[in-house]
Amino acid sequence: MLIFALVLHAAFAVLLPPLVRVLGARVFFVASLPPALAVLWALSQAPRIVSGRPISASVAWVPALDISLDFRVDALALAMVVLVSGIGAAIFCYSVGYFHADERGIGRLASVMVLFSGAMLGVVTTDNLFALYVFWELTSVTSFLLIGHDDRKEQARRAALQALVTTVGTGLFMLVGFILLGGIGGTFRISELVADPPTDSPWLPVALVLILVGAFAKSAQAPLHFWLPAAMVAPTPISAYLHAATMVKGGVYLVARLAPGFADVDPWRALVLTVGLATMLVGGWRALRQDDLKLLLAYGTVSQLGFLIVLGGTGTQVAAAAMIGTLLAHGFFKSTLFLTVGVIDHQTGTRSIAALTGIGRRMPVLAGAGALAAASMAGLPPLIGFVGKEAALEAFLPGHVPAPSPAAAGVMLAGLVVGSILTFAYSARFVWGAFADKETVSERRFQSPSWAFVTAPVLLSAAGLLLGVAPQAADAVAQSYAAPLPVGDKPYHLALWHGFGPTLGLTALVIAAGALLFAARRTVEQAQKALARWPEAELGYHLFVHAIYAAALSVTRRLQSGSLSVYLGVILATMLALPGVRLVAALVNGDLRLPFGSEEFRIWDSPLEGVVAVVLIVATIAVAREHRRFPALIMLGALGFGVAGLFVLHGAPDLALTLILVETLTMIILVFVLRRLPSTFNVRPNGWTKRFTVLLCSAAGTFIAVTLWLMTDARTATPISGGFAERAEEVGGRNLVNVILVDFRALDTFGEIVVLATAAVAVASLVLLNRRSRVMEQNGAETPEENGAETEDAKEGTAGPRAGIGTKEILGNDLRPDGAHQPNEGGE
Amino acid sequence: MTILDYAYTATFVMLTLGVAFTLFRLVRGPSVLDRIICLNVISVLLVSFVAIEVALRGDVTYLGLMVTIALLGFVGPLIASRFAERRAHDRG
Amino acid sequence: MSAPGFILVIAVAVLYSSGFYLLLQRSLMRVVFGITALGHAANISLLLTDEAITLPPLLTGHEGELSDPLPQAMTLTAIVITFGVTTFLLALAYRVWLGDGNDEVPNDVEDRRIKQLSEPEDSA
Amino acid sequence: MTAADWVTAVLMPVGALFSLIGIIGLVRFPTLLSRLHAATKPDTVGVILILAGAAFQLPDIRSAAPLALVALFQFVSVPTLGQTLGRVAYSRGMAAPEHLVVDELADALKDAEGAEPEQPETG
Amino acid sequence: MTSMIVRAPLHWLAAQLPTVLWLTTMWVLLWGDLAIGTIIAGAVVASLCYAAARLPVIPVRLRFRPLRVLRLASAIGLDLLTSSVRVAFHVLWRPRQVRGAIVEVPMRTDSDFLLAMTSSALSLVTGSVVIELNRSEGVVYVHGLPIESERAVARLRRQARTTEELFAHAFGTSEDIAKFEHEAEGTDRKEER
Amino acid sequence: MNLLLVIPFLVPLVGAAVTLLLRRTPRAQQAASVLVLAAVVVDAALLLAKTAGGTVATSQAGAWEAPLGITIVADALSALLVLVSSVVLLVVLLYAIGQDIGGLSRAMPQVFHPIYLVLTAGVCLSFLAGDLFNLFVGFEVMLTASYALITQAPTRARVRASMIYTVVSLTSSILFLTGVALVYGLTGTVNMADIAEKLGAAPEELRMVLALLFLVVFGIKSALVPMHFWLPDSYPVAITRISAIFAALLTKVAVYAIIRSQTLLFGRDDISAVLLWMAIATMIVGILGALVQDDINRVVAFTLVSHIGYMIFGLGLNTVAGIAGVVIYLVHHIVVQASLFLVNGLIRQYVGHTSLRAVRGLTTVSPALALFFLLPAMSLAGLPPMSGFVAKVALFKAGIEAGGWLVYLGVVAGVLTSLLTLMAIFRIWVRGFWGTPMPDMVEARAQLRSGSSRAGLRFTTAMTGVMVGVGITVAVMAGPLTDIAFTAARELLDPSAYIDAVLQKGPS
Ligand code: NA
Ligand code: NA
Repeated sequence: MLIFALVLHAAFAVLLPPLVRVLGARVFFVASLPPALAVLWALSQAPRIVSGRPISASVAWVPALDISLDFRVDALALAMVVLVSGIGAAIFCYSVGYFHADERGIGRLASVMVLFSGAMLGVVTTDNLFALYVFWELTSVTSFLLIGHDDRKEQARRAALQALVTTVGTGLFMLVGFILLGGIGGTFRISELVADPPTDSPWLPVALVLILVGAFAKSAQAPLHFWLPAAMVAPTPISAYLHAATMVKGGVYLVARLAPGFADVDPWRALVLTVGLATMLVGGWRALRQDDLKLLLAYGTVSQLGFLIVLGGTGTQVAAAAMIGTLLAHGFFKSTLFLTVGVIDHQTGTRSIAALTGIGRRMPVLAGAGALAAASMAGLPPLIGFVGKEAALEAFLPGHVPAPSPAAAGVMLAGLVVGSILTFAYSARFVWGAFADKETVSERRFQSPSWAFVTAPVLLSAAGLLLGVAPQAADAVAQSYAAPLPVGDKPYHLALWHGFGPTLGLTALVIAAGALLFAARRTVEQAQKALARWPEAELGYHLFVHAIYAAALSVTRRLQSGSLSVYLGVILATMLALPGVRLVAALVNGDLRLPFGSEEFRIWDSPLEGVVAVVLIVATIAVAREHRRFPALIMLGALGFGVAGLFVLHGAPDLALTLILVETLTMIILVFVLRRLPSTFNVRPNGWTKRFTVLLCSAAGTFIAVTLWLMTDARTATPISGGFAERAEEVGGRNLVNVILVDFRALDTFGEIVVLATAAVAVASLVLLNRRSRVMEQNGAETPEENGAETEDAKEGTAGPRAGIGTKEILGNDLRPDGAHQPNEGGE
Repeated sequence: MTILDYAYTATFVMLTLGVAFTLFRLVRGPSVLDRIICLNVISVLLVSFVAIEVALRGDVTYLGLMVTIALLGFVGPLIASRFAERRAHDRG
Repeated sequence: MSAPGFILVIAVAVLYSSGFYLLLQRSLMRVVFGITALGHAANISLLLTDEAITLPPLLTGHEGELSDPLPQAMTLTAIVITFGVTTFLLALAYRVWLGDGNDEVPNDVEDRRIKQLSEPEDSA
Repeated sequence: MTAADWVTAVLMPVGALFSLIGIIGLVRFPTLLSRLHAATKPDTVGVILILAGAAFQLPDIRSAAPLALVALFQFVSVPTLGQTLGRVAYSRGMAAPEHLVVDELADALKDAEGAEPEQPETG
Repeated sequence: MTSMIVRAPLHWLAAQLPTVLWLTTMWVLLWGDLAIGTIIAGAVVASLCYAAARLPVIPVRLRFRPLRVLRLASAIGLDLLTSSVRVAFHVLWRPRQVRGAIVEVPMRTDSDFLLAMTSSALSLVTGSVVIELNRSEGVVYVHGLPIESERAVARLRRQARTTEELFAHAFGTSEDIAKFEHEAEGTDRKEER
Repeated sequence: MNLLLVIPFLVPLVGAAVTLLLRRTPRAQQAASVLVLAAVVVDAALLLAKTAGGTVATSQAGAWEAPLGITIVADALSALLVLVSSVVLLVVLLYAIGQDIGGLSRAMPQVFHPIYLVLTAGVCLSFLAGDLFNLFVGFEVMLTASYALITQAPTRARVRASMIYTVVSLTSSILFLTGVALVYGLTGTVNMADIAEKLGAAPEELRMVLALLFLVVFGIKSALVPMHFWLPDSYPVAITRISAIFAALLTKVAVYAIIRSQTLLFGRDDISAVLLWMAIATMIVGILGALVQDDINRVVAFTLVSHIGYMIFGLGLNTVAGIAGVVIYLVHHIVVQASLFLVNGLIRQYVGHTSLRAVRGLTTVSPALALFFLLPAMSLAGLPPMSGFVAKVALFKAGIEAGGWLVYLGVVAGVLTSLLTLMAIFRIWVRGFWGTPMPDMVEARAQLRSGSSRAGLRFTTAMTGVMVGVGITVAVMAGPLTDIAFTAARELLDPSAYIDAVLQKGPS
C-alpha cells in the first residue's frame, strides 16, 4: 500500500500537466488525492504501528550495492507521514484558491509539488540509508524547481540555486557518511543500525559528523541556514509546505531517527545541542526585526528547527516525547501561519507589517486561525505547542535526565528558555503585525477571501488545538518512538497538565518575559539596528562560490591554452614523466641494465646497417631542420628510401616494396597540396621555447628507442611465428607474410582495407564534394542549409545557423561587443 | 676470401662512399633541383645495393623489388621536378 | 640476440625525436611530415624485434634463418593505415588552405576568449 | 670461381666506380646542369654494369629478365628527369652563363621576344 | 589535372589507355604472376602514376626494324659509355673549369613519337641533356658537357642529328623515313653550301 | 566461428558498403542503416545473455588457434559495452535521420551513413578484440571513421577542431603502434591472453614501463589530465550527431582499453597510485574547466573529461567493487553524455546556437526540451534516482571499502567534483532554461513550428526523449546491470578464465 501510494504520487505527477487545460487551478484538488490517500492509510494503520508493530515493505533495486527500497513505518514515521501527507493534502486544496488559472506553468508546478510530496513520503518511511538519500535528494531537486518557479525573477533563480547547492552539497557529505556508516555497520538498514550501532569502529564519529552536516543543512541550522529565508521568494503554498512544514523537517527527522542509536557517541550530542541551540537563538533574534511577515515566519522556522534538532538529537525519552509534540505542533502552526500570510498577501498585495492594518477586523476567521496558530507557536495552553514546550523544558531539568551532564543541561535549559522568550515575542509581533489595527497605517482596499481559500488554515490550526486538547494521540506516538531510549526518573507523558512544577514556572517566566519583549518592540528593533551587524551567513556561501569560480577560471585559463603544439608537448612530457621516469629510475637503481658491454652489444649486424642508419639519421634531421616546404619534402622522400633500404636489409622485401609505393603516392599527394601553400613554413625564432622543445622531443625519442632496445634484449619467449611456417604449408602459401595477411590475420588486413576506403571517402568528401558546392555557390544556387564551408567561412562569427535565424540577431551587439567567435557557430 | 668477395667488398665500399656524398649534396642543396637529383641518385644506389644482395644470395626474391624501386624511385623525383617547374612558372 | 645494433637504436631515437619535433610545429604540413617520420619510426621498431640479417620469410628451401614474418605483416598493415590517415590529414590541410590561405593550426578561439577573462563570469 | 664469377667480379666494382665518380661529380661540379650530367650518365652506366654483374650470379637467364626491365627503366627515367630538371634549371636562370660556351636558347628567346611577344611553347 | 580526372574519368582513361596498358604489363611482369588482383592493382598504380606524372600523350604509330634497332642500341650504348667516361674524367680533373653549351638542334622529323625518343636518347648520350623541346618548330635545345669550342658545338649538333636518323630508321614508318630522307637531302645541301 | 561475436563488426561493414551503394536513395539508405544497427543491438543482447553469467565467448577468426590467428573475445564487459554502444548508436542514428528528414543539418547523408557504420564496426571490434594488434586495427577503423565524421559540414571552426582532434589521435595511434612493437619485442606475441602469460616472466621494471606507456597511449584518447586539452576544443564543435557519439563512445572505448590492458596485460596494483593521482587531477581540472565555459556543449565536454576521472579512480582501486563501479559508470556515462549532446543539438535547432550568453528561458520555448535536459543533467550530477547516482555510490562505496589515504583523497575529490558538476550543469539550467526567453528565440521557435522542418524536429525531439528513456532504463535496470558489472570485475581481476578460454586450455 505504501509503495502504491508512492507510485501514485509519481503517476499523478505525470498526469497533472495535461489536466490543467481542463481543470485550471482546480488541478490541485486532483493533486491532493495521493497525499490524502497516504495520510488516511497511515491513520488507519496507526493503532498497529503505535503498538510497536511497524509496517514493512521492500522493493529490490540494486541489491549488489545494498541499494534497496526498504520501507518501515514506525511511530516516528507515522508522525511524519501525518505531517507530510496531511498538511500536503490541505495545502494542495489551499492552492486551488491561491493560484490563478492563468498562472504560468501551473501544470508543472502541480506536478513537481506532487513529486515532492511523494519524495518526502519516501524520506520519512524508508529504512535504507541509500533509499533515504534517494528521496532526500529528490526533495532537494523538487525544492529547487519550486523555489525557482517564478524563474523570470533573478532573485528566484538565485535562491533556488543557492538552496540546491547548499542542500545537495552537504547531502554529499551525508552520502559519504551513510556509506561509511553502512560499511562499518555491515548493513544499510537504518533500523538494524540503530538497534545495533557499530560503536567500536573508530570511523563511526566521522560518519556521524558527515551525516549531521547533511541533516543540519537540510534543516537550515546555523550557519547553513541562509538558504531558507532566501527561499521565501517561492509562492506561499510552497513556502508553507516545503520550507516550513515538511522538507526542512528532513534533517530533524534524520537526527531523531538516528538518535536512539547514536546519541551517546561523541561528538553527536555536543554537536547537536550546540548547533541546535545556536540556531534557535539566532533565528528567534532575527525574526524579531523582520518587517515582511513571510520572512518573520522564515526566521521563526529557523529558530524552531534549531529547537527541534536539540530535542531530536538529545536522545532521552523526555526529549524524544517533546520532539514528537513539537514536531507536530510546528507542522500545523507554521503551515497555518504561512497560509494565513498567503491569504493576506493574495488579497491585499502586501506582506509588510508596516503596510497592513485592520486585517483582523476584515477577515476575522482568518485572524482567528492565525492567532490560534501563533498561540501554539508561542507555547500557550491548551495548544499542542504548549504541550511540546512543557515536555522540552522538562527534558533539560537538571537531575531529571541521565544523558547530558547536569551543567550542560543547565546551560541548555537556560538557552531554551531564552529561545522560548524570543519565540513568544515574535509570535506576538506576528499577530500584532498581521491583524492589529495600526493608526499610523492607512487601510487598503481588498476583497474578502473565498471560503475555500480560508478552509485550509482554519483546519490546520484546528488540528493544533485538537492535538493540544487531546494530547493522548500524540503521546501514544511519542511513547512508541521513545521506548528504546534511556529512561529518566519517571516515565513522562505528553499532557496539558503535569501539576505545579519547575516547568510550569518556567513557562510563566517565558510568557512574562516574552510579553515584555513584545511590548518593548521599538527598543528591540532599535537595539538590533544599533548592534554591529555580524557577518551574514550568506556571505560565506558567496565567498565559497566566488572562490570556486575564481579557481576554475585561473586554472582553466592557465592550462587550456588552445594551442595544439602545447597539447602535444604536454602529452610527450607526460610520457616522459610516467614510463620515462620509471625507466630512468630502474636504470639508475640497477634494476635494468643497458646492453652496453654485454655479449649482446653490437654496433651493427652488418656495415650496411650503418649506411642505412646514417641515411636515416641525416635525412630525418634534415627534414626537421628544413623550413622550406619543398626541400623538406625531398628529404622526406630520401628518408623513405632509407627506410626501404633497412627493410631490404632485414629480410623484408615486401615491406620495402609497399613502402616505396606508398611513399611515392604520398609524395604525389603532398605535391598537389604543397603547390598551393607558401614556400616556407613560418618558423618560430630560436629561443628558450625552441630549445626546450628540442630537448623534450629528444628525450621522448631517446626514451622510446632505449625502451625498444631493452625490450628486445629482454625477450624471454620465442616468438609465436614459429607456428606459421608449418601451417603455411597446409594453406599452400610460400610467402609467410602474404599467408599471414590473407589467412592468419585476414581480419587485420580487412580492417586495413576498411581504413583505406574510409580515408578515401573522407578525402573525397573533404576535397571533391565541397568543390562542387563551391561551384554551386558561384552559380548563385545558394541555400542556407546546403552550402558548404565557403559561404559559412566568410560569415564566421555571424553565420546564421539555419532558416534565416542569424546568430547575429540572436546574440545582439551588446552581448558580443568584441564580436567574439562562437566555437560551434553555424549550427548543424 | 675469393676475388669475388673482394669485388663485392670493393663495390660495397664505393657505393657507401657514394651514399655519403649524395647525402652531403642532399643536405647542402643549394637548390631544390639538386636535392631532387640526389633523391633519384639515392633510389639508384638502393637498386645497386639490392643488386649486390641479389648477387650475393643468387636469389630471385628481390628482383621484383628492384623493378619497383627503379620505377617508383624515379616517379617521386619526377613529380617533384614537375612541381618545381610549376613553381618556377608561377613566379616567372 | 634479438636486440638491434646500437647504431639502429640511435637511428630510431633520432627518428622519433625528429618526428615529435615536427609534430610540435604549427604548420600542418610539418605535422604531416612528423607523422610520416613517426610512422617510419614505429614500423622500424616493429621490424627490429627480429634478428637483423635474415632471409625473407619465404619457404623457398634456401638455407639460413628466416625472418619473423609476423612483425612484417603487422608493419605492412600499419604502413597502409598510416598512409590512409596521412592522406586524410593532407586533405584537411587543403581545406585549411581553402579557408585560411595557409596550413597553420590556429589556437582555439573559445580558449582564447576565456584566457582573456580577468573575472569569472558567474561569481554569485 | 666460375667464369660467371669472374665476370661479376669485374663488372660490379667497375659499375660501382662509375657510380661513385658520377656522385663525386654531383658534389664537385659547380653548376646545376653539370651536376645533372654527372649524376645521370655515369650513374646509369654504373647501375647497368652492376645489374649485369648481378645477372651473372642468377641461376638462369629467365630470372634475369627483371634486371633488364630495371635497366630499361633507367633508360626511360634518366632522360625524362634530366629534361624536366634541365628546363626548370634554365628557366630559373641557373644555367650559369659563365660556364657556357654558347647559349643558343637564350639567343632564340631573345629573337622571339624581339619578333613577337610570345614565349616558345614549353613541354 | 585532378579536375580533369574528376570531370571525365572515362574519357581521360580512354585517351591514355595504351600507355596505361603498357605500364600495367610492366607491373604484371614484375610481379611475375597473372592474377586478377595483380592486374587490377597494376592498372590502378599505372593510372595513378600516369595521372601524377602527366606524361605526354603519345600517339603510337611506328614500325620495328630489328637490325636497325640493334644498331641503334649499340650506338647508344657506346655513346653512353664514352660520354660517361668523359664526364667521369672531368669530375676528377678540374671540375670547376668544365664548360658546357646550350645548342639549338633543328629536328627533321615531324613525328612526335620519334621526336620524343630522340630527345630521350640525346639526354642519355653524348654528354647532353635536352633542356627545351619546341615541338611546333621541331627544335630541341641540348645542353652538352664538356664543350670547349665552337667545333665541339658543331659535333654535338651533328651527333644529335645522327641519333635522330638512327631512330627514324629503327622505328619510323616508311613515310617517316621517306619524308626524313627528303628533308635530310635538303639540309645536307644546306650544310654543303 | 562464433557468429554472435563477428556480427557486431562484420554486419556494419557490409552495411557500410551497402549504404554507400544506396547513396542516391536516401530512404533505402536510412532503412539499411537502421536495420544494420538493430541487428547489432539484437546480437549484442544475445551475446550479453550468453556472457553475463561469467562465460567467456571466443571465436578464432579463420579458425586458426589462438596465438597464431586473431581471437575475438567477449566477456561480460565486452558484451555489455557492445550492447550499450549499439543502442546509443541506433538512437543517435535515428536522431540524425530525423534531422535529415527535416533538412536540419548540413551533414552529407550519402557519406554519413557508410562512415557511421564503419565507426560502429570500429567501436565493436575494439571492444571484442582479443589481440593487441587487432585492437590497434579496431581503433584505427574507429578513428579513421571519426576523422571523416568530425569534418562533416566543414565550417572553418570544424576544420580547425578536426585538425586538433586528428593530430592528437594520430599521435596516440603512433604511440600505440610503438607499444605493440615493444610488447612484441618483449614477448614475441600479440595475443592478449598470451601476452598476459608471457609478461609474467618478463622483468618487473619493463612490465611497469609498458603498463605506464599504454596508460599514456589510451590516456590520450580517453582525455586523462594532463592529456585532455584537445577534447573540449574538438568534440563540442562537431555537428550534434557526431559530438554525441564521440562524447558517448570514443573516450569510453579508450577507457575500456585502459581497463583491459591494465588488468589483463599488466595486472596487479603497482600502478594504482598513478591511476589514482591521474583520476584526481582529471576530476578536478575537468570540472573546473566546465565551470567557466560559455558554450553549453563545452560545459558538457569538460564534464566528460572530469568524469573520466571517476572511471580511472575506480580502476585505481584495483578491487572487484572498484572495477564494477567503473563498469557501471561507463554504461551510465555513455548514455548520459549522448543524451546531453542530443539535447544540446535540439537547443541548437530550436534557437540556433548554444551560447549561454544568448540563450534564456528554454523551459518556455520547449518544456519537453527542458525535461530532456533536466533528467540527464541530474544523472550527470549523480542525483538520485538516476543512473549517475548508482554509479557514484558504487564508486564511493568501493573507495571507502578499499581504504588508504590516497583513496580517501580520491573520494574527497569525487565528492567535490560531484558538487561542482552540479554547479556547472545547473548553471546551464538556471541561465539557459530559466528566465525570459529572448524575442528572437521565441520567433525562431514559432518559425520552426510552422516551417517545413516540423516533422524532422518532432522526430529528433522524440529520439532525444528515447535516449533519455534509455538513461532511465539504465537506472531502473541498475540491479541486473550491477550484477553484470560485478561479474565483469571479477573476470577482469582474475583473468584466468579469459586466458583459458582464449588459449583453449580447459573446457570453456
Ligand atoms: Na629480419
Ligand atoms: Na576520443
